[in-house]
Amino acid sequence: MKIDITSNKFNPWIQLQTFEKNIIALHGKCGAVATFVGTMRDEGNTVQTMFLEHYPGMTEKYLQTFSETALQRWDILDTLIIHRVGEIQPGETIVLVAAWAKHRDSAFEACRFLIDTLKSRAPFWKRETLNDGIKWVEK
Amino acid sequence: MKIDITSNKFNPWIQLQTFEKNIIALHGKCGAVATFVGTMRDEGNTVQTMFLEHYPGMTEKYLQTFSETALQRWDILDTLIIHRVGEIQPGETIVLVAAWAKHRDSAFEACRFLIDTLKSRAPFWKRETLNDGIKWVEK
Amino acid sequence: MSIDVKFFASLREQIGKSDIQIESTDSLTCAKIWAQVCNNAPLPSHILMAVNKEYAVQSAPVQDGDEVAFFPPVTGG
Amino acid sequence: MSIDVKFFASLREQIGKSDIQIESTDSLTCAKIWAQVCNNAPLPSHILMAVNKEYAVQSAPVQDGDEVAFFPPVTGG
Repeated sequence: MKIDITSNKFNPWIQLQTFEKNIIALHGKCGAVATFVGTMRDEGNTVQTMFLEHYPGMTEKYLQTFSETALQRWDILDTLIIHRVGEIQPGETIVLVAAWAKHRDSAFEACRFLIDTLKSRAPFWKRETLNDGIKWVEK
Repeated sequence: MKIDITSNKFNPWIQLQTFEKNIIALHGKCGAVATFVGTMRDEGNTVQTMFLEHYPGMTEKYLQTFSETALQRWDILDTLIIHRVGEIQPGETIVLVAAWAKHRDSAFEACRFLIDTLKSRAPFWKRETLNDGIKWVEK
Repeated sequence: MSIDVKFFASLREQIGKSDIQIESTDSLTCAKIWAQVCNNAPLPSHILMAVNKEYAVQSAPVQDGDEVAFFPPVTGG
Repeated sequence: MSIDVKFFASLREQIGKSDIQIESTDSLTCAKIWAQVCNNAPLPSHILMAVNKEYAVQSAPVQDGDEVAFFPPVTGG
């Protein structure tokens, strides 16, 4: 189980490769991996950059809780969540979520649960820098 | 849209990285990617290796049809399916399925549809080499 | 007419052949082809069929030059 | 007692502060803290609260030394 909130740009596929290489416990045990990657779209010229704020301490705590809940609720082997904070450019990865399991149902359901609860409950806020000013993204 | 049936060992995360780098149409357009990776588990010493047979021509045709159906049914931008055939060792990747979309619902649903229809309809057959002989996997 | 008949996976091993060419003057269906190739043995209900690489039912008509395949339930992914 | 009050995102910008220390001799709840900090302005229904980094409701009691946060709906992922 890994949770990372980072202000550094990251490539989700390299992160997944590294994670799998390092987690010996997954080797041979895992039959199914479901992943979700969220990316900042390029809305032409309207949105120039985005800023992601979070609540240090609370965000980590909730991502941890979501991961523990997933590990209790589904027959999964491991989870990974990486989320960007700070300034971010169009095309860059915002979030990576992954669940390793023996079978595909648990992998899909746990992965979906993680991204859905992250989006509805984890304290992150997006602020867009538009051509004509700054605007907080509203739900 | 890419479909690949290959007898070569592949790393799913490297394939995803390469695919995304090459498909310029996805850059900035994609907000959500859902992927599924199926791996051969290591069942201790019971299963030594696996052999994957397919129906050349028919398998490709059906994977193509599933991908086209997904692209029609959901608001997705692109799909990728890679499936191993031939001799395969425990821990190796059997299948990779991915769907790129603007939003996460379509990405998840299309990805799930692709792996579910692949598993139920695509003509592939698994044969296991066990300690005490050879056995075709049965549904 | 001439039909190319194929078998896959465990069925291929049971039949002992992957490919058989059959000739016939009758009108044919998948079921009739199975009967002709397997000496009138009943067609097991779990066996799947394809005509020209499209899934087909037992009663599907088969034309001269068609490729007909029989195989067990699929187990990919 | 002494409470550490935090604001995030658009709310932080509206309030103009990210962190306020308040002192009180009364028993406190999230709602009372909001009223005290925001000069009795009503607490907007969409605003979320946390006590010691756990989501809380308006009526949640607050103890000496607690950290209370107010923030708009979350938009991560």
